[in-house]
This record gives sequence, C-alpha cells and structure tokens, in this order.
Amino acid sequence: MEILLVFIIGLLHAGGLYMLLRRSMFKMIIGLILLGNGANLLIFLIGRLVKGKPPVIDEGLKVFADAYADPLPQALVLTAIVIGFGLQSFAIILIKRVYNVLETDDLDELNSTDEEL
Amino acid sequence: MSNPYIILPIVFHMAAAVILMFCWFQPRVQKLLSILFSLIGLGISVWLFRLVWHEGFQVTQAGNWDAPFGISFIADTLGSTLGLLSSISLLAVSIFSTVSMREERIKFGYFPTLHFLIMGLQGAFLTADIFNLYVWFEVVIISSFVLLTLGGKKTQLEGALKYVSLNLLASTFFLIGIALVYGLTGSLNLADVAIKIGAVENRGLVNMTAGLFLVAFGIKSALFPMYFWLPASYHTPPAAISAIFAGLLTKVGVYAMVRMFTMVFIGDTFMSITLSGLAALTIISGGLGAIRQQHLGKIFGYLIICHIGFLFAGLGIFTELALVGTIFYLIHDIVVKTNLFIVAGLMNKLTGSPFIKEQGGLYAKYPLLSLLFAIPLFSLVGIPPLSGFWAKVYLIQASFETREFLLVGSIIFGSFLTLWVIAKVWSESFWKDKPEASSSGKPWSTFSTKEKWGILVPIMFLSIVSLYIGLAAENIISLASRIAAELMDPSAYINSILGMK
Amino acid sequence: MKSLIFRTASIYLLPLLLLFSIFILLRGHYLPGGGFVGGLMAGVAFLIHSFAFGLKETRNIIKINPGFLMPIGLTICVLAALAPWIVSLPLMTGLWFEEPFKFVGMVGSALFFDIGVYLVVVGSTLIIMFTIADTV
Amino acid sequence: MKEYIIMILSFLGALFILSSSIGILRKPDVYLRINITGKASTLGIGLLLLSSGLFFNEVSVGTRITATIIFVFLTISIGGHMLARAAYFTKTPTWEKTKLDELAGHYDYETHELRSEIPRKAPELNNETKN
Amino acid sequence: MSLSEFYYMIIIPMLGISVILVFIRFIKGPSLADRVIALDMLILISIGIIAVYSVVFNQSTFLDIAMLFSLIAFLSTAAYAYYIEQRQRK
Amino acid sequence: MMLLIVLSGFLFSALTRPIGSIFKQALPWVFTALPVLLFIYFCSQIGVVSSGDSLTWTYKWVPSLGLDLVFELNGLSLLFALLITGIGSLVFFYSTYYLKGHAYMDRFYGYLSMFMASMLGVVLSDNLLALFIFWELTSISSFFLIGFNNEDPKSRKSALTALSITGLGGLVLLGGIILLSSIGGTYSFSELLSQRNSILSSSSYCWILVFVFIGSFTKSAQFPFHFWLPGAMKAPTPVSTYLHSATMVKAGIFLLAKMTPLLGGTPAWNHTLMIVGGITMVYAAIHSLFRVDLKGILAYSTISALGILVFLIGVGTEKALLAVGIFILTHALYKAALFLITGIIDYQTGSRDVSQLKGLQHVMKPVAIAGFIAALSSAGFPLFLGFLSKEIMYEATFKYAEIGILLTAAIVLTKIFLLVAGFWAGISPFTGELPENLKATKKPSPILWVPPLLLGVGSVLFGVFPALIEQSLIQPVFANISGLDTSIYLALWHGFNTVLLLSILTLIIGTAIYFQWKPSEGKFARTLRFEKISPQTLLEGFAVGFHTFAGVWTRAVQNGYLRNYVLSILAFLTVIMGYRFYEGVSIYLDWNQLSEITPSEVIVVTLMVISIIFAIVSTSRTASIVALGVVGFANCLFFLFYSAPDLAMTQFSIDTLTVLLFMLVLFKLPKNKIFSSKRIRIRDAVLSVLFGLLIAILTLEVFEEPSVTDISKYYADNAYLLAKGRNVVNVILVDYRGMDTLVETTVLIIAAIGVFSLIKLNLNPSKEQ
Amino acid sequence: MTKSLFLSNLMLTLIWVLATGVLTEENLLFGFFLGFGVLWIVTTGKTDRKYFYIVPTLIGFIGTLLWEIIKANFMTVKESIFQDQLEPAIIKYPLKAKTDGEISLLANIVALTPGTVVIDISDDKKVMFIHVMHLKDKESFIKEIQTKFENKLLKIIR
Ligand code: NA
Ligand code: NA
Repeated sequence: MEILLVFIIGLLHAGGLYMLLRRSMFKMIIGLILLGNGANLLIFLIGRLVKGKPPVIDEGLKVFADAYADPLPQALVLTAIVIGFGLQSFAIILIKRVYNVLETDDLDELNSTDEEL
Repeated sequence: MSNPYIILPIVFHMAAAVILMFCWFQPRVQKLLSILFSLIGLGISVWLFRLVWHEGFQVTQAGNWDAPFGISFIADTLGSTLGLLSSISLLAVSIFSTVSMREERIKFGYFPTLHFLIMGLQGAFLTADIFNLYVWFEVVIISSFVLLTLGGKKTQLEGALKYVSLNLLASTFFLIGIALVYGLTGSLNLADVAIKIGAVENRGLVNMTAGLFLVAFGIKSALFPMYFWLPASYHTPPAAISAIFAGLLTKVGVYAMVRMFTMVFIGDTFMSITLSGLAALTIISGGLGAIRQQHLGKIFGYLIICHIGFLFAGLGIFTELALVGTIFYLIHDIVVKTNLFIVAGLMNKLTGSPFIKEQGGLYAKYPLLSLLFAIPLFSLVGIPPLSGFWAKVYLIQASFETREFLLVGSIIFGSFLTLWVIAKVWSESFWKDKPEASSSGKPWSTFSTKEKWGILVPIMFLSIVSLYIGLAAENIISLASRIAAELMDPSAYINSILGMK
Repeated sequence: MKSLIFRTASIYLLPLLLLFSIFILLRGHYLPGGGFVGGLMAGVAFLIHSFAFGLKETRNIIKINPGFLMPIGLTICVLAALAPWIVSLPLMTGLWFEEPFKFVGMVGSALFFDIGVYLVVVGSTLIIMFTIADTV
Repeated sequence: MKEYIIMILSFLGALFILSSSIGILRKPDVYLRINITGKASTLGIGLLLLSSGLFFNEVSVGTRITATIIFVFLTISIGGHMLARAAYFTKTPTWEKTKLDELAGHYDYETHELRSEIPRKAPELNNETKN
Repeated sequence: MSLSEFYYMIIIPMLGISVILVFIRFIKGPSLADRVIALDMLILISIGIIAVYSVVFNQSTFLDIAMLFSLIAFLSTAAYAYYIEQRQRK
Repeated sequence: MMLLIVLSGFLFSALTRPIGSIFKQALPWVFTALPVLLFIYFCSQIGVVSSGDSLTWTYKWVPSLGLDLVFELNGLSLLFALLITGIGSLVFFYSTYYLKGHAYMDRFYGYLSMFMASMLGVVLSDNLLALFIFWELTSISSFFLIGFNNEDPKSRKSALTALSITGLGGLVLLGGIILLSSIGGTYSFSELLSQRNSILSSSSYCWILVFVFIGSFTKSAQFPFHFWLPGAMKAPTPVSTYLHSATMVKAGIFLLAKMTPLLGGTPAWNHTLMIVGGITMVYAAIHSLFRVDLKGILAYSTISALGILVFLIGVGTEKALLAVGIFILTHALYKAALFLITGIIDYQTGSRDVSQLKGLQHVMKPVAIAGFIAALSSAGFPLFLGFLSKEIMYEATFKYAEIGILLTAAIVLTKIFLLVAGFWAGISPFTGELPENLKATKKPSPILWVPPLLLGVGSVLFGVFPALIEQSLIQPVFANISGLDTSIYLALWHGFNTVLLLSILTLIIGTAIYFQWKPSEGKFARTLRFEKISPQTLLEGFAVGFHTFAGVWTRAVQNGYLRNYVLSILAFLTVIMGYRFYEGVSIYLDWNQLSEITPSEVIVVTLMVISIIFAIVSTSRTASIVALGVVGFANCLFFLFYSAPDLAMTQFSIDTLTVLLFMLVLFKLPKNKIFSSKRIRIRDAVLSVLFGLLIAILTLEVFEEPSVTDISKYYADNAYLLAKGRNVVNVILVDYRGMDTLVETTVLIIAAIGVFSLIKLNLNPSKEQ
Repeated sequence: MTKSLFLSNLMLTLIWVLATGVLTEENLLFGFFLGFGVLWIVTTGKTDRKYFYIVPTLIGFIGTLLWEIIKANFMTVKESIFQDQLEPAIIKYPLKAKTDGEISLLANIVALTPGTVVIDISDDKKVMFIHVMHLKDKESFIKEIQTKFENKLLKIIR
C-alpha cells in the first residue's frame, strides 16, 4: 500500500509543480494546493501506516494495550493543514483581487513590477 | 540555565498584537500603543540579550516536558542578538509608521500584523524545534503577505502574487524537509536531531534532505537563483513595510539556514561548495541588477540580494573567521537596510517620485537631511570605518585562507557595484537639479512638526546604531566572534537543550 | 437565499450544530475532536445560517463582531499557556484541577487552551467566509 | 442472530447506495439525478448506520446514530431541493422527454422572485429549458 | 462467514463500485450541478463507508466523523446553491 | 597627539555647521589655520626624523581584527605630511579668495579638511588596514570635491568615474592587504617587513603584487586607468591643485614607495612598474602637447609625471629611488604652482585656452613670475629644483644594466615633452602681446598670487641650496624607500658627463619644440581620431558593455514570468537533489515493511489519481476546483483508513471550506486557457515528473529507514497519566506541542485580517471594482 | 415567547443527553445550561418559534413516512437496474399548508417519498413546484400527495 501512497505523493508533487509552471494564476493556486496535499500525505506516510488503531487510549485503560498509530505525524499534519488553510485562503483572495484590479488571469501579463526602471 | 521567561519577547508581541486588535477602530490609539509596545519590546530584548551575554544560554521547555519531548526554547547569543535587532528595527518602523502610514491601512490591521510579524521573528529566533520553526516561519510569511498587500494597490498586488507563490513553494519544501528529518531521526528537537542525524547510515538521504532545506531557505533568503520574488515585490508596499521587510525578512531565512547548516547538515563539502558558488552568483547577480535600476526601492532591493550573497559567503566558507564575517554583516545589514528603506520612502515623498531620474536637488534643498541620509547610504557601501566595512575584511580573509578566490573576487566586485550604485544615487537624487518636468514632491517645510520628528527620529536612531556598529566595531566583533564560536561548536547549545552537563 | 425550506431548516440547524460543535470541543481530549474541528463546525453552522438569511441577520445573531472573537480566543489561549508562570513553571505546563468535572472530564489549562482555539477558529473562519460571501 | 440482522441491514443499505449510484450515472438529466440521489442513498446510509449502531449496541452510540440519521434525512431532502432549484436557476436543460414544465415562466431571473401565477406580460419565457 | 469478512467481501466492494460509478458521473459532468450532486453522493457513500469501517475496526468514534461529514456535505450543497443564486443576481 | 592631528581634519569637517554659524564670514580663515598649524608642527619634527628616529603613536582600535591606529612619522611620511599640510595651507588660503561668496563655501572647506585628514592618515599609518581605511576616505572625499559643482552633469560624471576607478582599485588593494596579512599574520607594516622573505616566497606573492599594483595604478592614474584624472579637472581649480598635484594621486606613489622594501626588488615588481610607468609617462606626455585647455595640459603632464615616478620605482636602483624622493617634492612644488596660476588666469580672464591667452604679464606680474619659475623648474633648468631631480633620473636610467639606453631615451623624450607642456602652461600665457579682449583683465588679489609665488620660491631655494633638504628631508625618505642606510649626496654640479649632455639636449630640443609647436583646437581635434582606441574609450566601452550585459542578465533572470521563476527554482532543486541521489543513496525495498493492498484502497487511490489528473487537465475552472475537493476527500479517506480520525475530520472540513472559498471567489475569472505551446508543456511535465519521482523515491527510502518512535512512545505512555487525555493527537496539540497550536491559531488570525483587508481596503485611485 | 424558548431549551437538553448518552440529573442540568447558552446566542428576539409543538407529533408521523421511504428505495433499485420508462415532469402543486413550518415539513416529506423533488415554493407560499419522475396524471398525483401527506400532516400539526 505504501507504494501506492508514495506514487500518489509523487504525483501530487509533480502535478502541483506542473500547475505552478503554467501561466494562469488560477492554476498556480491549484498547484499550491496540490503541493500542500502532497506534503501532508508525505508527513503522514513517514509516520507509518497503521490500520484502524487510532491513537486514542481506550476507556478504562491508562496506556495503550496494543499497537497504535504514531500520533505525532498526525498532529503535525493537522497543524500543517490548518496553516495551509490560512495561507491558501489568503492566496485565493489575493487572486480574486488581482483579477479585479488587473483584469487578467494570465501571469505573463503581470510583470510590470519586474521590469527595469 | 533554565528560565521560563525567555519567551517573553514572543508572548509580549502576541499580547501587543491582541491589544491592538481590540483597538481596531482607533488608529490614534494604535499608533501610540504600537510605539509604546515597541519600546517595551526593545527593553525586553535588551534584557534577554544582557541575560544571555552575562549568564549564558537560557532554556525553557514548553509544557515542562523534557527535551526532546516537548518544544524547547533557547536564547543563545545568536538568537538573542537577532531578537534585539528585530526590536530595534521594529521601534524605528513603528515610529515611522505613525506618520507615514495612511489612516486606511491602520484601520485595516496594519499595527497588529506588524507586531505579529515581529512575534514570528522572535519565535523563529528562540525556538529549538524544527517544526515549531516552520510554524513561526508561517506566521512571518502570512504577516508579510498581509503587510505586502495592505491597501491593494496595483503594483502591490502584482508583486504580492510572485511573493506569495514562491514563498508558499518554499514553505512546502521546508515542510517536506521536516517530514524527512523526522522520518530519519524520529525527532524534531534541533539538538536531538543534530545528534541523531549523524547515526543515519544512508547518508544520501540526509544529503537530499539538505538539498530541500537549501532550496526552502534559499528562496526565503533570496539566494540566486531563487530570489525572483524580491525584486518583484519589495518596492511595492509603503516605505515602512518595505523597511521592516528589508531589514528582517530575508534575514530570518539566513538565520534558519545558518542554524540548519551549522547544527544538522554539517561536514557536507558538496553543500559548502554549492553555497559558496551560490553566494558568489548572488552577489554578482544582485549587483548587476542594482546597477540597472532607476526605481530607488528596486535598487535597494537588488542590493539586498547582493548582500545576502555576502552573508552566504561566510556560510559557504564555513570557518570560524568566515562566520564572524557573516554574523557581523547580518547585524549591520538589518539596521542599515531598515534605515535605507525608510530613507528611500522619505526621498520619494520629498521629490514626488521613486525614480532617481526624476529625483534631484535634495542636496541643494536639504543639506542637513542629505548628510543624515548619507550615513545609511555610505554605511551600506561599507566606506570604512562605517559598519558595512568590517565584515568584509573577515569574509575576504576567510576566503583567502580557504583559497576560495572566486568569493574574494565576487565580494570585491559586489562591494564595488554597491559603491557605484550608491554614488550614482547620490549623484542623481542629491546632486542633480530636479528635472523640470517631473512631478513635484512634498517639501519638507510643509511637514508638520510631528511628522518631521516621526520621520527623523527613526532615521537618526538607526543611523546612530549603525554608526555604533561601525565605530565600536570591536564590541560587535567580539559579539560576532562569540556567536561564531558557538556556531562552530554547537555542543553547548545541544547540551543546554537536552539538559546534559 | 430565498428558499423557504432552507430557511426554516436553518433555524433549527443552527442551535443543533452549535451544540454539536461544543460537544466535539469538550470531548477532544478523550476522543477525536477538539477546538479546531469544533470551531470549524460552529463556523460552518453560522455560515449555513448566513446562506439562508444573509450576512446581516447572522451577524445580529452572533451579537459580537467575529473579528473580536479572534483576539478574545487568543487571549484565552495565551492566558492558559502562561498560567504556569504564576508558579514559576515553563509556559504551557498543564495545570489541572484535582477531580474531574462531570461530563467535561478533567478541567485544566489544556481545556481552556482548546476553548481559546475554538473561539479563534470560529472568529477567523467567519471573518474569512463572511468577507468573501459579502463580495459574491 | 444479531450478526445476521446486521448483515442483512448493511447489505440492503449497500444495495440501495449501489442502485442510486447506478441511477446517478444513468439518468438523463440533472433533476432526475437529484431525484435518485435523494431517495436511495438516504435509506442506504440510514441502514448502514443502523447496522453499525446495532453492532455497538450502546446508548451513546445509538443516540448519535439516530441524530446522524435524522440529520442525513433532513439535509438530503433540503439539499435536493436546493440543488434542483439552483439547477433551474442556471437554466440547466431538462431531459427532452420531460412531459411537462409548469415552472417555466414563473421565475423572475432578475429579482429571483417566484410567482405562483405567470404574469400576463411575461418578460421572458424560459424557453431554453425546453431545448 | 464472520461479520468483518462479510464486510470485506461484499459490502466494501459494493460501496467501492458505487464510488466509482458516482465518480464517473463526476468526471462526465456535464453541468456544475451534476458535479455537485456527484460530490454530494460521494460524501454520502463515504458516510456509509465510515459506518462500515467503524464496525470493521471496532471504533465507534468513527461515527462522529460520519456526522461531521453529513454536515459538511450539506454545507457544500448550500454553498453551491448560494453561489448560483448570487451569481445569477449579478 | 598624532591621533588629534589626523582627526582634527575630520573634526573640523564634522563641525562645519557649528563653525560656520559661529564664525560666519571668517569660516575660511578658521579652516585655513588648521593646515598651517599642522604644517608648522610637522616642520618642527623634521629635526627628529632626520636624526633617524621615527615617531610612533598607537591606539588600539579594533584589536580583534588587528586594526591598530599606529601613526608613524618617518622620512617618507614626513615628506608627504609636509606636502599635504604645506600645499594644503596654500590651497586653503588661496581658496578663501577664489571661492569668495560661493554659496557652499562651508561645505567646500568641510570636504577639503576631511580630505586632508584622510591623506594624512594614509601617509602616517603603519597599520595597512588603517591605511586602507584612510585610502578609501580619500576616494570618498575626493568624490565630493570633484563633484562639487554638482549642478553640472559633466562634473557629476567625472566624480562618478573617478570614484569608480579609485574605488575599485581601493577594494582590490584591500584584497591585497588582507592577503598580505594572512601570510604575514599582521597588518602592521613594520612587523610585515621582518617577514619579507616568507612573503616573497609565498605562492600568493604574485597575487599580492597584482592587487597592490591595481590599487596604486588606479589611484595614481597610471595607464590604462589614467583617464579619470583629466575628467576630474571639472573640480574647482584649488581642488585640482590639491588633489592632483600634490596629494591624492601621489597616494599610489606613496604606497608603491612604502611597499618597495617589503615587496620590491623582484623582477615581477620592477618590470611591471617600469613598463606601466614607462608607457604612462610617454603616452601622457605626448597627450599633453595636444591640449589647449590649460587644465588639460596640466592633467596630462601630471599623469606623465606620475608615470615617471612609477617608472623610477620600477627601475629601483639607489639612484632611481633617490630620484623618486626628490621628484615627488619637485613635482609637487611646480605643479601646484602651475595649477594655482591656471586658476588665477581662469578666475581673472574666464578663459583657459592657451591658444587665446597671451601677454598676461602686463596685468599680473607676480603671477607671471611664479609661472616662469614653475615652468623652468618643470623643465629642469639649472638652479631650479627640477634640474636636480632630472639629473638624478637620467643618471639612474643611464646606468641601468643592458636596457639603460632604452630607458634613458624614454625618459628624455618624456622630459622634453613635459618641458614643452610646462612652458605652455607657465610661460606662454604671459608672454607676447596682450590681446584686446584681455586688456580689461583686473589685477589678481595677493591672496591668489602669493601661494604660487611661495611655491616658486621653494623651487628656487631648494634648487640653489639642495643642502637645505638633502639630509633633513631626502635622506630619510631615501632610507625609507630603499631600506638602505647609504648616504645620499645632492649636488648642483656633477661634472661634464653624458647625463649633463642629455640634460642640455633636453632643454634645447624642448625649447625648440615649444617655439615651433602651437597647440590648437585643430590639433586637439585631430587627436580625437585616436580616441576610438584610447584606454578611456575602451574602458568606457567596456563599462557600457558591462552595463548592457547587466541589463541582459537581469532581464534574463528577472524576466517577469512567474513560471520561469518556478522553473529555475525547480530545475535547481531537481539538479541538486538528483545529483545527491546519484552521488549516493543506497536503494533498497523491504516488502515486509509494506502493508498489503486492499481493493477499497485501490479504489480510493484510483479516485485520487484520476481527480488529480482531472484537476490538472480540466478546462473548466469549477470542475478542477471540485476535482480538488475530491482529492482532499480521498486524502481524508486515507486518514480514516489509517487511524487518523482527527485528521480526517479536520481535512474534510477545511477542504470543503477551501473549495467553497474557491467557488465563491473565482467565478469571475475567464475560462481556463492553454497558454503554453506543446513543447513547453512537455518540458514542464518532464521536469515536474522528474521532481515528483525524486520526492517519491526519497519518501520511500526514508520510510524504509528504521523508524525511531521513542518520542511518540513517550507521548502515548504519558498522555493519560500526566497529560490527562486519551486522545493522544489532541494531547499533543494542546499540551506536548501546544506552542505549535498557539502559533497556528495566530496564523489563522493573521490570514483572516489579511483576507478582510484585501477585500475591503482598496486604495487604487482609479475605479472601485 | 418565554414559554417557547423554555421548551426549546428543554429540547436542546434532551438532544444533549441523547448525544452524550448519559442520562443523569447532572447531565440534564449541564445540558440545560448549555442549551440555554446556545439559545441565547441564536435568538434575535423576533424569530417566531413554535417548533416544539411540531416535534413530538412529527415523531409519530415518521412511522407512516418510513414505509414510503422504503418503497421509494426499492423503486430506485428497480429503476436503476431495469431502467423503467421515465415520464418526468415539473408540476405546480397548490398548497394548503400555510406556515413556514408546515410548508417546510411537507416539502421534506415530499422530497423523501418516491420519485419527487421539491424544486421551489412560490414567494406567496401558494404553490409548490415538484419534479416528478413518473407522472401518469397530474391531477391524480396532486390528489395522492394531498391525501397521503398534506392532509394528515396538517391534521397532526394543527
Ligand atoms: Na494544531
Ligand atoms: Na530582506
């Protein structure tokens, strides 16, 4: 299974970057979101896959009785997801504003601040 | 030494931001409070710096969980120094903001965000946990996004687009890097990681991970060929915002790079060579960019890049001597770049144009102001004995000793280009008569007294600091040497975090 | 939205969902859930309400400007985190009441911390979504 | 015994879900698809939830499952209505074999007003829906 | 045949096939409403899957996630409708 | 004391404002007092120094860098200090009248005293790093002085050119100094002297030479860096006098002279200097003949004189070094005089065109006298100081090994041309008939003509009585430069020999040429034809080319296209990681570690893969957004399967909110278009896939590493016992790693502020959306 | 108003107890206070709330409904697999129900029953537009709905 997940992680990264390489602002955001998903999945995978054993101590016990999934990567991914949400929503709104003000989706037309002078 | 209060700089700025948010609709109150908070913040940073200087590293374990289980915070000399410098920049910028920032921007969260930004920086400087560092980085970048776009002017938005996308890309790489480090060592605590990563047998994986960190921090610190966001965006926001960005943002990337590459990924020759090469290219590329520009903000923006190269030169050489140079330059650069962008903002206002072609006559009209401006300008060039000079001596010396002549050449060349550019700015904006056709600025005499002081005090404050750095170089060198020694031998850092004797 | 059915339903859904969100919040320490998800759910509840009745109406219901929920929540978080300073312990050290409370379980700084998170998440979700919904 | 009940219930649930999935794929227009989703899936999910409720056989789980089922029923029917309404608003075409469209002409697309009778001088008849 | 075997052999494949079918609809569209329906349906099916998995893994807490899923599914439908309505008004 | 002496100039300069406000009109006189006092002080030290002692004074400035302010007054530095303060006094004095009423008088004196102080610092410093610091300060202060008439674009350009060349030279010199110290282990010149052998044998010796030469040549306007000097003539004449006759340009000579005992005496040193100096002196001397502008003539003759000095240092024999000592003094005296005279003429007549100026002796007798003296000294007429120096020069070259004849020829030729140039500058304007248009010329003020006259007196005095300076000044200088104790002997009469013959020949031929050769605009214009291949044109061309290159480079790097930025970052990362991968990642795959694949997972994976691809290729925006939702949804199912209910919940809610945001926000955008060509798309795809592959392999290999879970185990073991929670993930979030959460909520708050302000605040002037 | 709020509060308490699954007096009390808080948050003061009259009767009505729903599902199964002859139509259904609550309830019920989806209700609350999958005859369909659901529902509620 890990192989499949690794494949998906690779695909998410490749796809995300491919989208970042496009000229459209919109695709850029899609790319960033895909990348973010890829990174989260990667962290999750690194923490090993354990089926059906959430890191929740059963009622009545003080410690885990048997195996459990590594909780730390989960916590990290959770934090990363929430942060990602903040950043992505900002980016999405930014795109909206850019479009409203500059009226184009084509990133190639948005290079006045790079020009000399 | 354990001290639960060392995170005061972080918490204080968070509290400051919260209070400022409660004053959302009262710009005047916000202005006053922000200055007050910046002053107190400076006091706290001074306290922490002195504490570290006299009594050594200060550690606290959040949640009272022993390292490496909880999140450790450590105030070492480097961290507390950078914290102090951020506070200095903040004080100057917050004073400057009170008079230069448009009321609308203040009504839309300028000051809270500013303090959040500083909080993020302080956090990044104090944390000893990689993932926590990531989180602080995110605070920094989201605040910088907000500040960069505040007001939503056309150019701001255009610049922000590149800034945002590339910085998010960097964050992703950073996150992946952290995941891999966790996978390799099972730990996130910097000290613990530093110990455990040595035991990883499959070195290739460590090296690849190092590559990810290189690019993640390389983007954030505007290293060649990853700096594109900087020239595209730094000149677009109001001067106060550019100033704080210029002083601190790329520097936090440099800081992170220094931390990771002096503690975790050490003894990697390939990376050292790569860093040296990139440093040289950064210097040259930044310098080449600077000589082409007409927009004052862009000129200084490219100079930031150029000088980031200096910082990385030291890291690439990686001898104690070189690190002294890097640290000294870092200290100098934060102060001077902040000042420079404030000055640029004022020049823009006085002449009515950000383009040096359309500026002019400053010297004839405002001789005293011009002399004041000359301090940051020529400090940047590193006209001895001003602050920019000393670090270069160390860097050149260190590169000679490791026989990295390419670096010597680029440092000299970069210094020359800086000199040339600043001389050109001086000749165009100060010496030249103001072109008739260009739009007229706002004469100094029309500024209110409050405005005058709000502008002059920060410039003078920063100029005094940079003069101090230059003229009392001995003190700064001893500080930088201590930091460099600590960086070269991180065992003290590791031991104090892990609580080992 | 001018849908009678939807509107009628939202009137009932809002309190239900809020209740559920608190439920999720409180049990987070023992079972999946917690401040984040709870906060998101509360945010979603208000959001659904605003879809039905418009932003103005929803804002009236919340009574407090959601913008202020964020600093309030953060203040609670910070206070919960800094409480250990009183007894000279590092920040975030867990401080707990000796005995568990009924249905809430153990009450300690971590719970207040989670409540702070809840409020922040509600506030910021609402600010973000409302601001956007306003412009559509 | 309990196990067999669970098996039967969950099999029926899965069957309903499967059938509505087939339906959603095969139905010719959006309104029919909405129609089909709303029906089968509600009971399908209800049964699946019910079967797991039986499995755990605890009060707290039971109450939560009841709440979820009610909620699902409620939201699916309201959701179906809203989707259909939105689809009509966007002038999503109905299937060509639709017998009758009494809604045509009742909407005012400007004000979003829905009248009970077609006004005398209908400003625009919703002709597109027929195509 | 034990319960979990039954679930693995029969129920989960059935639900899996449903997912695929719905997903095909999702890809095909053609209108946005179709995609939203498909998404809605996907979420509904996954509520079923959650119910199944809660039995398989003997984790009753999964059922709360099911609750959350239904709520969010409703949100997305409502938002879509809201979006359509607002867009039409422009 | 010495610190005060050096710093006094800076002090005065810093206090320009207060001094100005206290003394008002008397400000120039206050400033003039400074060099005069310093000159008197240095004169008083002549005795001490000539007795062989050297005065040192030490202040530890930056000890950790080895930077001490060690001021040493020895023969060489005393000579220069005297020139700097002596000629400085005259220039300061002269300027009180010359710039009378100028709006920026205060500024002028401020710069001037700063410059003087820097020069003193250069010549007095024993510590080479300190020397460099003052060296750079001379560059900067001269930048301000040359650009003093800053309204004039040419003036600004010259200042910039001068700064560029001297600044670059200075930085290179810094490299040399640091290299020197890293071999010698100290910046102290006197300590370095003791390590001469190790330095000479070091492999870096060549580089040191190159660096030091570039520093000196740029400063002393040696070919091919000389052209900044004529340009710098845009400065007010007193500035030219000060900078370009006596002080700044001599700093390079000073440095070479100072370094001779340390670095000199090797073929590399001698030959380079001889060649560069030789070319410079001849080239510039010829050039000086073609100028009509008095200052132009003087500029080129100065360059030529500097060339002579470099050349002589290169010859490096005792005689040659002695000649250096004398010629520095000689040249300073006559050239300063000529500059001042030019200034007077310019001031009184408003013209500097030698072809126009005639017969001015009728209106300004004292000036004419000074001019004659200076010209004759320059020509090396007997009884003038110039004669002495010329004799020794000829003698030095004539006796130089095999190529002595060649060297002598070169220097004789130079001397002839310089004679002509000197005559044109010092004699021609005063002789002949006074043209009508100059009849009205007023008599200059004594403040103007006294200084050049005084300089003339010096030339004559020392020329007639060389003993005055022989032991007191020149002997110590010689000792310093050569590092020898040999006594020197200056005599007016060396008897009849070849050298005297040459000397006479020089005078005769030179005078003859002077009468035959009339500089004119026409001739000057003809020289312009060669401008195309002149170093100035070439270097300026290079600069332009460089500037263009900078433009091309910058535009290529910062091209404005985000995709290219991402592309280069990505390419860079891929290369770095690919290389490291290739370099040594041991790849292994332990199937036992992997869990089995179940059909339901395959379905979710398929779902995910298809939606990712769909999100990428779909032309409908909304479709790709919703596909994105499916990706997140499938992601969420993974979390659910693999025991992360918290994650599943959060991911699902947040994913939906993101999709929602997208929908609400983006409907206004136009339809997705495919902008790029197929080739580019394939390129991007290949690169992305390559990167994805690397990440995938990396992930898999890291996954295959033995997992270390002691931290997670600690979390799990203590979650209930210490942290009183059962849901370990939540315990981590609110307790173990609560700081992360606290900060992350802050991120959300800031994002909310950002979204709010981004939407609600619009400062664009034009139109509201 | 106070009374209805109180009842709502009780309802919420009940739901809380159901959700937590613990039936003790402390939990009731806690649930009550929680419900009180929530109601305080959501009440604007002008909303008319009568739902607590409806809810108990609704529970009784569910029984009759369930049958219809099960029927609908089997119909869907048959339909999806054998693809019956479809006769879709959108028809106008005249409402007897008056209040928002009644109408909404009816609409929900209609939506859950075989082959019908409510598209919208007119602004004057007089008619309801229903999408029907198999329309044999418009009049009989309307009649069926009325007798099967609307009349019964109204009887229960009113
Ligand atoms: Na978190
Ligand atoms: Na910066």
